[in-house]
Amino acid sequence: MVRVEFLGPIQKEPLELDITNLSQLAVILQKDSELAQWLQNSAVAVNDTLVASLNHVLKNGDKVSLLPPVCGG
Amino acid sequence: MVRVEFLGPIQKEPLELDITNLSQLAVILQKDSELAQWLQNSAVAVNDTLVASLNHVLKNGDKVSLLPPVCGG
Amino acid sequence: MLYLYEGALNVPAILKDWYEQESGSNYGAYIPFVGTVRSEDGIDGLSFDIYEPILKSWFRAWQERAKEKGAIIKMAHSRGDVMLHESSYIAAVFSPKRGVALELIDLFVEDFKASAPIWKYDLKEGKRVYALERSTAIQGSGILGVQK
Amino acid sequence: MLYLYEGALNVPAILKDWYEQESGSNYGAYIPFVGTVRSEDGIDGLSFDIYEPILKSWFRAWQERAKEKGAIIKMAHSRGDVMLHESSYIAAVFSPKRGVALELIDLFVEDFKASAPIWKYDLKEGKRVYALERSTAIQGSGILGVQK
Repeated sequence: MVRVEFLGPIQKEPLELDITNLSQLAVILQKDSELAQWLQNSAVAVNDTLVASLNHVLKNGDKVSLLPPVCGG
Repeated sequence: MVRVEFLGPIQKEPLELDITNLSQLAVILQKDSELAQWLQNSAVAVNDTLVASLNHVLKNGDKVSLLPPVCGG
Repeated sequence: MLYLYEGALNVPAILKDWYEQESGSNYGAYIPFVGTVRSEDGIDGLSFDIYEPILKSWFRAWQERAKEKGAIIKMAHSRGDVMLHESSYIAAVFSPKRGVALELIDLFVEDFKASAPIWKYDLKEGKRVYALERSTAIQGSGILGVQK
Repeated sequence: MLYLYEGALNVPAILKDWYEQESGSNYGAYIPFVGTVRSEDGIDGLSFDIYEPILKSWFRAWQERAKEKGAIIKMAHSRGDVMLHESSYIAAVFSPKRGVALELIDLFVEDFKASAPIWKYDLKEGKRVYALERSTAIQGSGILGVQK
């Protein structure tokens, strides 16, 4: 299972999904209309490292995080 | 009379001179060999305002200051 | 040298601590940047969420970058609520020479604003409102939104 | 907002005073630059002469320049002797936004180094040696040396 967490202002509980890459995650999340805006503007981290490609392979126990636009300071 | 002051590291007592412009001052100071290096690298202020031209007219009571290279901080 | 606090920062104490920590390190320049909550748009304050694991790795990468120039970076940030005229952020560079310190503080603060995983909310009429319009999408954002 | 002290600066106290002076002024950014005496070339410390009338008018012109951008500048400097790892100089910018503050502190410190009428001496083996090779001739220097 892969755990998916939504950070900061995305008001959504974590998911536990049986997936093997980020493309599968995209297909699943795109069905949730409340997430539409966040998918467009959020970065994606796997095990706390930012990733830039949907080809990223996921294995059992991985954690995927969605990071919406930031504004520290 | 015009008072001429030497600031910072220039080890020289102030002068009181009867002059009416900076060109006259240049002629007088150039006769002092100890001042040679300082005349090349010092800025000149009249009554605490920097001046950029020897044509500057001096009147009785004016103060001329020589400012050698600076290094604050 | 990354310090996270609940609520507003005690700016004088932090600036003093950092100065004293490095007082024997032979750095010629110390440049802190202090960010304070301004009164604008009728807010009562700001509030912050932080995602610490990625903040730490982002900060570690900056420490390496600073080290290559003989410098170090320290940073403090608030979690939770920070009211008007209180401070939520301090970043500081120590370096042997001023040129490097001035350049680094500028680059660091710019990248902090664009990349550090911290989310800002306006506190307004008892509500906590995400400051979307002042926020920046992290580089590489949007890959999950691409339609196949 | 120009402060001259005999000997080393009490950096924590000055940074605290300035922060508290402007705590109600609604500035979003406070950037101090602190200059500390480094151990190099076997010096025991530095010593400074200041010509206050021209320093004051130079500083006043910078206050005007800062004011046009909605910012203010504060500056503290030592006269006389400042030993290794003590600090002799603090310049600080307060402004509503960080961009202006970062830009101004950089420009101000650069011009300070090139123009402020302050002379630096190395303290070495009991002597006070003018630091000519690290000093900068003020713009327009040399007019009295031109041979007719």
